[in-house]
Amino acid sequence: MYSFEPSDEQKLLIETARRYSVSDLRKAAHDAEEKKELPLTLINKGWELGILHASIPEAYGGFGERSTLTSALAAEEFAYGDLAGALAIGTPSLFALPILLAGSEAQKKQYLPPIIASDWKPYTAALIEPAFDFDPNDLKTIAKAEGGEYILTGEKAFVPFAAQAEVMIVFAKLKKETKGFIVPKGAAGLRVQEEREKYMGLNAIPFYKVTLDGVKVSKSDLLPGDFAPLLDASRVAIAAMAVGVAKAAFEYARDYARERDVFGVKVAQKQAIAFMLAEMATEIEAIRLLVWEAAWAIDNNKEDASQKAYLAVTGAIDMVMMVTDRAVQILGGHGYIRDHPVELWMRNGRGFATFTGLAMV
Amino acid sequence: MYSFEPSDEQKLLIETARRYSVSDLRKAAHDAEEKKELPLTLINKGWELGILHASIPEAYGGFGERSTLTSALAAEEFAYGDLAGALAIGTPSLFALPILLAGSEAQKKQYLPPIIASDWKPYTAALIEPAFDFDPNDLKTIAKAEGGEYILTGEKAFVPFAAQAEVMIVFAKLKKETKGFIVPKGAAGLRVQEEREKYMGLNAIPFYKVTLDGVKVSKSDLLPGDFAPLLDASRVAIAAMAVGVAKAAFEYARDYARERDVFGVKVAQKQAIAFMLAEMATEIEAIRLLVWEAAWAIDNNKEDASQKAYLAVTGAIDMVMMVTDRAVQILGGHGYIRDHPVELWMRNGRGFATFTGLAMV
Amino acid sequence: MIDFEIPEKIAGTRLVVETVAVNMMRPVSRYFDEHEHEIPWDYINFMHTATKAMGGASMAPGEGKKEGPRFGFQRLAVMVEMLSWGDAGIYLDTPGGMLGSAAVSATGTPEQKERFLKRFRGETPVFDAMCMTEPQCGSDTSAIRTTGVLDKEKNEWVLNGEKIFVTAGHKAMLDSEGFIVVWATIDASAGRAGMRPFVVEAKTPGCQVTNMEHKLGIRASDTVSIVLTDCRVPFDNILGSPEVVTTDKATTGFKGAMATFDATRPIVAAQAIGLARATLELLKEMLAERGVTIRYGLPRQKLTSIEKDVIDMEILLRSAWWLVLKAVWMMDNGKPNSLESSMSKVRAGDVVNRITQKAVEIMGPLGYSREYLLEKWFRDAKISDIYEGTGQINRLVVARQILGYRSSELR
Amino acid sequence: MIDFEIPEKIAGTRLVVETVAVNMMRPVSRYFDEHEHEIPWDYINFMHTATKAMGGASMAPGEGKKEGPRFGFQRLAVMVEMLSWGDAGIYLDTPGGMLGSAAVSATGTPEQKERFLKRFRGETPVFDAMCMTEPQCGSDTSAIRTTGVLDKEKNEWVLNGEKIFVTAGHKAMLDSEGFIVVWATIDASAGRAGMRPFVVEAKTPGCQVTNMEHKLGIRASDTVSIVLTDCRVPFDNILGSPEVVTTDKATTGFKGAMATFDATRPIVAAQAIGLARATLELLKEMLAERGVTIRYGLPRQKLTSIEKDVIDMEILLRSAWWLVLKAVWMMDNGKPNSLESSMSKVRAGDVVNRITQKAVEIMGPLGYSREYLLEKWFRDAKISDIYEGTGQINRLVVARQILGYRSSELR
Repeated sequence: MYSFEPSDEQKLLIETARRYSVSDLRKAAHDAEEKKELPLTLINKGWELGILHASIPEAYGGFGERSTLTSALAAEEFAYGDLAGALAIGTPSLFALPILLAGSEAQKKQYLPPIIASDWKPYTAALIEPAFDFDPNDLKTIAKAEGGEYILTGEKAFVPFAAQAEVMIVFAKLKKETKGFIVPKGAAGLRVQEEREKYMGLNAIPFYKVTLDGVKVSKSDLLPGDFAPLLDASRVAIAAMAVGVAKAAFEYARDYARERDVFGVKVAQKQAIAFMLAEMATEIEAIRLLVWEAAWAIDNNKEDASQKAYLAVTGAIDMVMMVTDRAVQILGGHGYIRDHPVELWMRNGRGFATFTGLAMV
Repeated sequence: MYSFEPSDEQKLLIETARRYSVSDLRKAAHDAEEKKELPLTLINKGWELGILHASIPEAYGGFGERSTLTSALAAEEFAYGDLAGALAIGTPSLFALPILLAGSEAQKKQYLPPIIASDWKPYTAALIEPAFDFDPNDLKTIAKAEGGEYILTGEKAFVPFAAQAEVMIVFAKLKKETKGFIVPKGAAGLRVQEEREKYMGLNAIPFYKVTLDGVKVSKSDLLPGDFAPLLDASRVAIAAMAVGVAKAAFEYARDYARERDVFGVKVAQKQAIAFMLAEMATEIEAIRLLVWEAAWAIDNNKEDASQKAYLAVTGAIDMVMMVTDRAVQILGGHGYIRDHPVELWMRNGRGFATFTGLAMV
Repeated sequence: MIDFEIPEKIAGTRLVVETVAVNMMRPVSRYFDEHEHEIPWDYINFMHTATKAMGGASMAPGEGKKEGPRFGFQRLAVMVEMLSWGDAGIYLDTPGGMLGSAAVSATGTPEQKERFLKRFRGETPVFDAMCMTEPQCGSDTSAIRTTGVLDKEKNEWVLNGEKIFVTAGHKAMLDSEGFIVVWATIDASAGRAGMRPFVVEAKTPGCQVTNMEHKLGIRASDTVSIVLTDCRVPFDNILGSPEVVTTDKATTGFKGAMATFDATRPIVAAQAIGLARATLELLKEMLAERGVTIRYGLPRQKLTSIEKDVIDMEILLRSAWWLVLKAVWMMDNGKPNSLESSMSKVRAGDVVNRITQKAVEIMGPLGYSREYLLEKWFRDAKISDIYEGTGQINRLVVARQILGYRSSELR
Repeated sequence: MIDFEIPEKIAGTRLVVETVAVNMMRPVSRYFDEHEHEIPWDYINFMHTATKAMGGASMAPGEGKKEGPRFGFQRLAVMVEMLSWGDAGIYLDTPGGMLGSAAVSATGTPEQKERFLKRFRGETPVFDAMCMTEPQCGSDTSAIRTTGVLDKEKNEWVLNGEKIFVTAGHKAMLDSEGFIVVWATIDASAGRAGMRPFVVEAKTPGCQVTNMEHKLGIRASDTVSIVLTDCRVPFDNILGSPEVVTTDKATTGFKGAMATFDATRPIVAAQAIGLARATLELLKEMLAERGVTIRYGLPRQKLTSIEKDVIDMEILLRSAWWLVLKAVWMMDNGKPNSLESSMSKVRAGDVVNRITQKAVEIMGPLGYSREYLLEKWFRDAKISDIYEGTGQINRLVVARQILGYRSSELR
């Protein structure tokens, strides 16, 4: 039966997440971006809200059952505060959720409980590759089965906290499929580039290039499960975060336009601006529903969940670019300076086209 | 040296063409579309302005030298009045210009003088094929050399006046190239479908499907020259006409918006409408310059003339759709009824994506 | 609890309506497009009989039971989407209460409802229509000039004026014993507060259908002009209070119409969506027949231009449809939905035009040809961004809502 | 006679400037982006020397000879396009008269021109700047609050107010013996008619650079705030008449600025085009290195998504460039070009943003990375739709021109 209202439990979570997001993440965002570092206490505070914990069954130390939809709602709220913060808090999920969704029983038992029990720690995963046409289903990083082991070779980019993480999941192409492999820090042939990568946005997060030069992985470190659910979960997460960033930019521009005078009226009283805002709001709401639908389809094992997740993230990529661009435009000269957050949101906005793999719900 | 001003001669032509276009073509357009027929006297009057004649050298009965740019200027003006009328007047050019540009000396001598000397007569050409991905450089109509003759086989659509024309040029793929072949009425294997084709617009022009079932053509009826200049000439013609149609729609919507009251002011005084009009005007002018550039490049034998013609028509296709759609939108309910010409322009507007081959300058 | 599953009851209705669309509409789509002003009686009679058989007088949601989940507007949206998928023009010929009845339902007394609406339960199909627009006013309904003057002696209202763009007006007044709802001012000095809807029944002297429009699309639906010349209707044919109260914010007379819009805009949006879905489905079908299938899941960098277009169309279509469903779901659940209602209309109007325009382009000469329905749907689509509030008017409504502006603050 | 051939003289200049762009700008693009507020003196000194060597004080068109074809603004547009192709931020550091000098040239007396402009012909590079925007007013220049009061005793103007978003203000006032042109009102009751530009020279007491902005892009260019506190300038530093005449249409004081816009908007547009061209060229290069070439001439149905995008970019870029050239050609030929000038700005602002945004998207992680310049150009691009009139302001100007409205009729 159609319903477009989160449950009471979800509403509570949304509120909690938003409170943290607005009071903590948003306030720290500008300095974090400029200083290229997020305070660990800040991340930990977000971690303690327990979004990942709620996705992990009690058997593995968590206290819940995974709901893609619920997590997506939280992801939107976090990203509404600050995208870098949201991604950083969620980085351990890049490791934990693949284990949960595609790992063996032994892997789950080994890895999940300590992650959940401890403070935030930089577990991570390497999916993205430095190719313009990067395709998660057709990786250039290759895994070859050889005498009871796998040999991984290739290059990864955009790996968050790679230098800090004790262990990561590396995705590689095994025969024709994308598969995850657990690779510990210091594995022979694994090289994390010393210098951090530099991107247009997300400077608060340390990203690294990672090269795999014949890294040997034991059979037991292959995640046996399929990649598709992982990709779906990442697409939904990224799409939800795009909605969050867009909402932040829209609201900021709306409030600015309502406050500021031009030609004797408020900026927002000009049809050209008012219509831009109306279209932004409509677009955000439309894509939000698409994201919810995809998350719901995953949770309900719908056959076309993958397609829905793909449509959601594809729509979100365009939506967030349009909305954040317009937000800067509405602020005019003020939008162009880094005293206001809209220029950062616009830089983040463009990045969503390549962010799949940086979050998972 | 850059200049964006037509010569005095061209200005005179533009004015003459516009006078005819507004006083004759535009006035007849609605009834012609509804009754599905253009009065022959109307076409003849346009023919007598001598646009084609000016493109044909004196040696073949004309009185000029071909200027793609000048003809494009005229094409815009004609289409500004009525696209169907503009295309009908130009239909003999579909036959004459390929002869001029790609024909042998003998062909020119045989065909051009009588066309020029007489009243408007339905000479025509068959290029377009009924395929969604119709590609003039990769035709499905095939010409095979066989014992001193060519055998043509295939299907053509959108052939204007095919049933009325005494002779037409059929374009077909010979080895890997598109080539023109002169095919007279009644040739064995040539079938002009009895019933006229029905399209969304251009109902005033009789279009026909034409099938070629092993039509034999003698060697001397092959146009020896290249197809590229013909395609370029058609693309520029269609692009110029798109500008004409767009200009008509823009001006009509502008005048309507300036006349009509809404909420105590004129419709045009609403920013939302005024901005739409500003963008329409800008878009038209931008594409017009692209069309001029392409025509100029052809006339000056620039190497990249073909690419410019391609860019011009591609840009024109989107521009004219945008402008005619908005014109209807600005008129609102009035735009949706056939008492106003904007709905016809919108139907024409969408057609430009498939019109290449229906005009040539 | 967020849920995207169609309620079972509606799913059943949808299946039935799909059968109608496939069998009664599609086969005659082209015919009625080419024969403007002919009336698809087969469809009309069938729908009348079917609706009666299902115990209703129209597709519109009734008062219904007050307990348990309510689906009325959701069901209506799903039905309209499917009928418009069948044929957007013929759909507008569906008998039984449309906009006129909605006004009666929204603002009429029980006596009026009985008197005016019972005709829809009769043996033959009956139509109604809403008369709002006038020659000098389009979106600006405050500029209405039609007057209603009370003749106290005879206790009758005397209506004078001209209305245009009346959908189904011919069928309401000449082809059935229907009625029109005419908006007129009973006190010009009061502005919108002085405006009232009046019911004018078929065959009322002084009410004349003067013109049938020739249109770009939806040609199976009649659009007429109506002239009222000293047209007399009983005192009780006024909907709402005959007293004009002008307080600061009072536009009471107008409220009815506005409330109606919150209900009808998503329905018009649903209509746009049905047409858009038909287009996208046919496009994909025609492409598949020609060996082009769409590869979902690839990065854009690996897609063909057609694939990218089709995928973008899917995104537009689905997201717009959820906006519509959210708006009617709110309606059913008594939540104020002015914002969502206008949002759904804005987006659906955009979406159906972008999809139909692109589809015709992609299919080249086949798209432009009247051998296929794509070109018809391109023409039908355009009305969705015009009637029941143009895209511009609905953007204004959305903007006012998100900015918290009254109409005087954002014009 | 319509002609799209670049005049030979300009072609020569273009080649020279290209060398500068390739050798002096591109190699340091990334450095000055990453080191905000550092000044590219190498480029500045080179340009100063080169301009002097070519006999001029700045790139701007001089009075020149009155006979024969004039190319001044066409040459300028071509040069600016190429310099911005080199680096849009560093270009803004070009010494010699920019907007401030343009105002002096447009409205100054011969004495003023000599006094203020001769500094550009000196040994060291000098900068100027225009101060229009204030904290409370963006596009709405009629809301300027900075005041200019005449102290008759000392025959000096006393300026008070705050200006923001002053491009190159730091270089004009602190890094060289330059000047700024400050717009202030000498009669607040007269509205725009009471507004006048004043020249304030470097080191004038009471004039302080208070803030240097951190920006999204064009970081090699300084953008400052300037506070005027009882800042005294000689009587003769006012540009235009010190008398305020208010007639019906009189906004005389303002006319100067507006006339300047007709000349400067296409130049800002040219800047956008240079950046857009750089982006498209690099995009095609990067794609080609990865085996993707663009097939021109095919129907859209046969194109890949990337091919379609690139082809559309070419169309946008070329058509916008011709609009720019037409606007400056009109300028050179003494034709009124307010419409064309604003059109070119509208379109160039759109085009550069669409192209840079799409290019970053197409190149995926490489587009987003600071290893390549695409992401920088994305950031640099956005200013083009904001300064020298936002896209919205320029749409207003275009709309007024095509509708024949005065600003009171279309706000």
